[in-house]
Amino acid sequence: MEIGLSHYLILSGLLFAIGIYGILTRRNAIALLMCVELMLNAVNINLVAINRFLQPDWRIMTGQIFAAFVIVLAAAEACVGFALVIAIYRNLNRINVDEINLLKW
Amino acid sequence: MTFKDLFILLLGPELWLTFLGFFLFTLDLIFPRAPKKVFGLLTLLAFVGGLVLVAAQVLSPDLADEVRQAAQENRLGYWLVTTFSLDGLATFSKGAIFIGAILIALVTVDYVEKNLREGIPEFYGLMVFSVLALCFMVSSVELITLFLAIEFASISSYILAAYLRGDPKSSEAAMKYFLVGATTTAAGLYGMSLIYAGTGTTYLYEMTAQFMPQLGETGVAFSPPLPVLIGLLMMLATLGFKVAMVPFHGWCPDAYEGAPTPITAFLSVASKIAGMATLMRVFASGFGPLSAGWVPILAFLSLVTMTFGNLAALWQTNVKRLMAYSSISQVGYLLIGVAAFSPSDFQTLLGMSTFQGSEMALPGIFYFLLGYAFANMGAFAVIIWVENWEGATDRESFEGLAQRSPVAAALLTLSFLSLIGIPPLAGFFGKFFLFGAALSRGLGWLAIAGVVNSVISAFYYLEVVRRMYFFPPRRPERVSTSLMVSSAAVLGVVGAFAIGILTEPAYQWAMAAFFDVVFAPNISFR
Amino acid sequence: MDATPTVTAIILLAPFVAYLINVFFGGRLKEKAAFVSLSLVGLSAILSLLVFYHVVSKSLSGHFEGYRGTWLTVPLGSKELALGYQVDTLTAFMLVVVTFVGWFIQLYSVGYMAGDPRFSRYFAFLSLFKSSMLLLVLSDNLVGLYAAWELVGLCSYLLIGFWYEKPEAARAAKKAFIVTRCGDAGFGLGIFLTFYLTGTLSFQEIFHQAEALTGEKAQLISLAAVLLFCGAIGKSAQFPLHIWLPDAMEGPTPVSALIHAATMVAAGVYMVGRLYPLFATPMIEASWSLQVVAWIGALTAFLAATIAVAQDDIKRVLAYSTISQLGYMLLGLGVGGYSAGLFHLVTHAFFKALLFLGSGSVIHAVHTNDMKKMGGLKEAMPITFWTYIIGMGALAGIPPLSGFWSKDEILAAAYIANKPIFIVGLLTAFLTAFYMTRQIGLVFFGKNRDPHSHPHESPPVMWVPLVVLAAGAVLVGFIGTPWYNVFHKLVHFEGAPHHPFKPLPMILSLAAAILGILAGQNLYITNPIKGPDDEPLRRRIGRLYDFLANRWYLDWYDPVKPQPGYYLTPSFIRFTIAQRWVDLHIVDGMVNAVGYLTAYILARFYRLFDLYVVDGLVNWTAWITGFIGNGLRKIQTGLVQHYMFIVLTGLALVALWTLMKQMP
Amino acid sequence: MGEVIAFYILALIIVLGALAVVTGRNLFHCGLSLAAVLLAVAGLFILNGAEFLAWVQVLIYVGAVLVIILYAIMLSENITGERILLISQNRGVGFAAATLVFALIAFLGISLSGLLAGHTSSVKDPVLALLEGADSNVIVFGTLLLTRYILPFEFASVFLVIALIGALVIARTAE
Repeated sequence: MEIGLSHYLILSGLLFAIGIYGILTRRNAIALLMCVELMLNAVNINLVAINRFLQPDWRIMTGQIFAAFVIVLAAAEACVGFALVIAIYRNLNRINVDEINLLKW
Repeated sequence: MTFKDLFILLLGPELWLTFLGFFLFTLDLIFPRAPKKVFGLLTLLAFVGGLVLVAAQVLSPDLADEVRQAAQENRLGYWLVTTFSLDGLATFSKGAIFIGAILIALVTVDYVEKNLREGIPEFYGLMVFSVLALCFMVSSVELITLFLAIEFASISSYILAAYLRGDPKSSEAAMKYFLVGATTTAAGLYGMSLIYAGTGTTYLYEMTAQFMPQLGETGVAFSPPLPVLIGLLMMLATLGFKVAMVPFHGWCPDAYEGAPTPITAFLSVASKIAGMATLMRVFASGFGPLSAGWVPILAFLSLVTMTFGNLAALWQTNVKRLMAYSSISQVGYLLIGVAAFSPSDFQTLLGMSTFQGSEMALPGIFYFLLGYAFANMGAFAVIIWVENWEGATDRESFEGLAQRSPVAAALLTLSFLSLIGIPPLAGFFGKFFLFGAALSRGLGWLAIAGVVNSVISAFYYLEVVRRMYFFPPRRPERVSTSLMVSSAAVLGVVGAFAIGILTEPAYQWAMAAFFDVVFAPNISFR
Repeated sequence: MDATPTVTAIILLAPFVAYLINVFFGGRLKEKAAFVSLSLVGLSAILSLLVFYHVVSKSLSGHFEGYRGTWLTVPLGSKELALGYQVDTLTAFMLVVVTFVGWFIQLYSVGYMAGDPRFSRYFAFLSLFKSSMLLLVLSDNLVGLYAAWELVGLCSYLLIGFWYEKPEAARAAKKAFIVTRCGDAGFGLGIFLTFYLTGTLSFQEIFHQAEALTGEKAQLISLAAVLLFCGAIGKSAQFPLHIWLPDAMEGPTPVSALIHAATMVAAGVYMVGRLYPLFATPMIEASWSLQVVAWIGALTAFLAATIAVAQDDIKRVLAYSTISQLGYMLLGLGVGGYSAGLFHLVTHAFFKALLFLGSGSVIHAVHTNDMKKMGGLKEAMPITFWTYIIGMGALAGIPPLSGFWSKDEILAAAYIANKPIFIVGLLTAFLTAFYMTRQIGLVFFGKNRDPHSHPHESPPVMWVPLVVLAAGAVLVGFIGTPWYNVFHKLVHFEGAPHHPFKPLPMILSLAAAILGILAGQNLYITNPIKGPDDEPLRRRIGRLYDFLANRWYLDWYDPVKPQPGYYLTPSFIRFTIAQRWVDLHIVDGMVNAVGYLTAYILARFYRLFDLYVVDGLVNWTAWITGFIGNGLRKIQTGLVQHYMFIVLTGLALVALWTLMKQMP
Repeated sequence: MGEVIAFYILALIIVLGALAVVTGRNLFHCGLSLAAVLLAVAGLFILNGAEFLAWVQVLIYVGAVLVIILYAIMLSENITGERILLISQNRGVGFAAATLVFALIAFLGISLSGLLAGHTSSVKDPVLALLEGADSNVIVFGTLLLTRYILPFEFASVFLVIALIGALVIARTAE
């Protein structure tokens, strides 16, 4: 038995789908942010695995670099996301996203 | 040319913006008591300077050759040029972005003084940096840079949208904007990973080079590799989110309504120009050879987008929110142009076949964008004009505006007429080019849908006009405003007129921009 | 048993004899009328089964064209008209459906109609209907078909208005008669045109001649097919003549099950299937008349399914469902899935009859048609519940129940021939599963919302047919599974393209059904409605729900604001009044005034036209546009997770579309 | 064989941890499960020869992002004054959408990964010359970042600064 690219693709797809499930079902904004992190990690798994399996020259690590930048993005997103959570809590006194709908229609 | 020269020439406007942005932050630290207007003027200076630098780049005759030359001699230069392109698409959209940003800066000053009590320098700084991010967005020809730029622009927009501290609507708008953005980002990144899997590179022009041989001599589109195509569609989530196309539009009306009005204008003008330019770069240039795979999808989404935007706008009572739906529908028209792309366009762009201007929609998109930017900015300037006085943007605030400020009412009417597409304003010719291209590409149904939608759109635009002219004013006093806001409104409308009257030169300029879209830095390092 | 003229005549005439007996001696027979009817129809059912067995075994063992024969010849001047029959596999299936399903429905009626003062009259009409329906399927020529066509229409009229004391019933009967007549006018024209083009009325001859036609006449034959199809539009209640069928539910429930679900309304589908070679000229792929059939079917299937979502009357839901499913069959025929469409006809007859009888059982128990006033019947009526679940599963397309196989076959054909129609079919499948789950949830789950009713299980004479039909609804599908499709072997069209089995449409249709059930379960079963006025769906989609509940404002027979018809109808009345006035004056000899009057009438008519038709149309269009806008606006619920859901499903659907396009 | 076992163990941790994140009732436990997922992903990186990236993952993600998350949880528990219990809603719809997406990706993963060609560049990249003789993951990573990806690298630094300033501006309390 051999672990191939498709194993990684399916694992990352599973992680991505779980993230989507969470994003659609959780009510707490912080929990939603965690689900976004799950989805971004799925992307990273993909990138690194593709880099390894499809690039014959190990020194061309485009996928790994890409993944590093995704981590940078995740850090920035988490930072801003929690700032927004705090701001919205201060203004509306709640952080459940299904209770936040002043703006509609 | 040394590396330093190359660096400065290539990244001139961006460096200037970075410098002024950080300067704004530090100025506040050094002189905490500096009058807030100074920051506004500095921002204006940043954007005007940026426009000048872009103009200099466009007008210097052999810059492109020099850049290419330098990149061949210099290793670092090579990497700069291969990630950051200075082609016509980039310079044209940077020009448009800066024009929009200047008008936005003009309307911001009063608004900020009225509505913000703290964090004003940061507000301006963030505006400067988000324009910087937009500039990077339209210039990057490499996926990593591209996605970083998109995220940079998005994140600074989230923050700006949340800026009305005491207003729950502002926080809510930013929250929704952020969550939808994060989801589409994740989907888009997943798509990029699939594209990377299918092509092995992150450079758009390398992908083009890979697909070109399969396109063949005849220009018949071929069936693209599936992972790449699916990845491209997932990337559409990110780009579609930026331009607010259906079904990635959910955030748009809420964010537009809740955000500070200048930021709404920013999102609907500057951000949209950059988003559309990037969408064209990725789809029409990077993945142009795969057009058979994505053209039907974009045609369909274009139809859905404009219809949704227009129909939903019919019921809006808040003018800011109405503008949100209106901007969604305008994206629908723009997408007609992308959907009217065909492989033969690609060959035209590469100079492989002769140009038939009437058939090609891509220059039309740029022309439309420019006209849209002017008209929309004119409208938003008047909206801020009224909002600063009335403190609200509901339809009732506009009733009887013709008596309270005839100039404002006239300017708003003209902007709306351009958005509907009444000659000789820019909106008409923009639609003319796009629908015409659709017709000649066998997308007659889409052109008809566009015309029907334009008719529907007249209802809600003219409803506002009707209220301005035929309703009694709610309060008798005149609505006055500062010179900055009114000049922004006048500039917007004059621009829409000028683009409309000078159709031919403007279109030529837009077309010239396009012969560089497929700019692959044809340099090989020796 | 061979289908000799005698045998077929007995099959045909036995119910007719029952009709005569019941009409003349019904007063004396009283309750025994049912036995007369049951035994004679039973005789015809047994004969039909034997014929069926014979035909099937013959055609399975080799090439078999079917039986043909002549009952009698009528001399018509120099020509003579041969009234004949034909029994091929399609007819054999129809025979079984009509007599076998019909027999059980009649048995059920014994319980359902017990105590009715016009008990024997009811059985008389039912027998007459059977006889006419059998004539319809047996005929080998357009004259017999047309005569039977009108006869079943008459029976339908009589049975819808069976309780004519009820004004609604009388009105519904009239509506059904008049509306279907609109389609029959086209049908008649189609027969004339066909006769003009081919010079014959016998099916075989017509097909034979039609193939040889060239030039203009070859074009006209498609027009003839479309005109004939108008008849099917009326009889099978397709858009825009679909409006009569829901009102027809005013008749007794067994009638709804037999006539307005299983047999007569399927006559339109049967007719298209019977005349398929005419529709398929010159080529099955290039025939525009089949395109018309497919699009009318698809449109109706979708339209009726959306309306069914917003109905509260248990039988009306089923009526709209029937319309929708008939549209499905025509869709299947239209996209070239000849055996698929007819297979669905057969399976549908079983499970829809089952559902109607089940609903009758429920109505019998709670004495109301309003689902909002029911609830919690699961415990009180276990047999009805479980059989209903089977019917519902078959209709929604849950494997391995019969509806799944036939619906899937239709979708597979549509997938290959016409992607937009496939999408419409998929949407309809989703809606079907949704409204059936809604119905189950409202009727059987939750708590009983009517404190005065004490529901109980129906008597055996009613539940035995339920069980038998449920068994049929489960089993009959297995004759048409993709792996071993006996039905296709028996009933197929030579020119129809044969395609290998494709898993994708099957997966998609199953996914649509499951999604629909999940959605319905979420809205109606997990959280039962709180009272008769509660409607979870209205809370979600607002005025769109009212739009659907008002049947898209499309009922032109009973128009309501803001339909064009609402403005049109009074103008017609005024027009006739004006005409009568003109008549009087002309009769009075004011000949000189004719010119003036004509001008006057024209002007007046034009003014009315402008006032009511044009304005009405403009208002309607503007109103509908604004209305849709208001509905679309409601997508922006303000809840960010809904936006993300739209993003993700939109993306997934786009990707799926691409996959479908790219995968060969 | 070792790799197979390691992969399956890590995959199991990832999937179970992720499921715990999206279904758990206690926000704090969800945060800890997320940490487990992130660490396991780092493990996968090592398995794929991306040692440096694994360290980045541990340091930035587990070290920084997760601390922010846990900090926010504590903070919001403080401000709401009670333990946050998580409730999910629309489970059926979420499940359907997730299944649809997963089916799509799995379809791509299974049937198309065989079609993916090995990556070869059509452009002769000068970075290859710089990488001659490089023997460790970190050296190559750093070289690439400062040559080929110099622009995104610099850009990312500005990006992080601005994100930080922005977050501070909207999160700080009113004066």
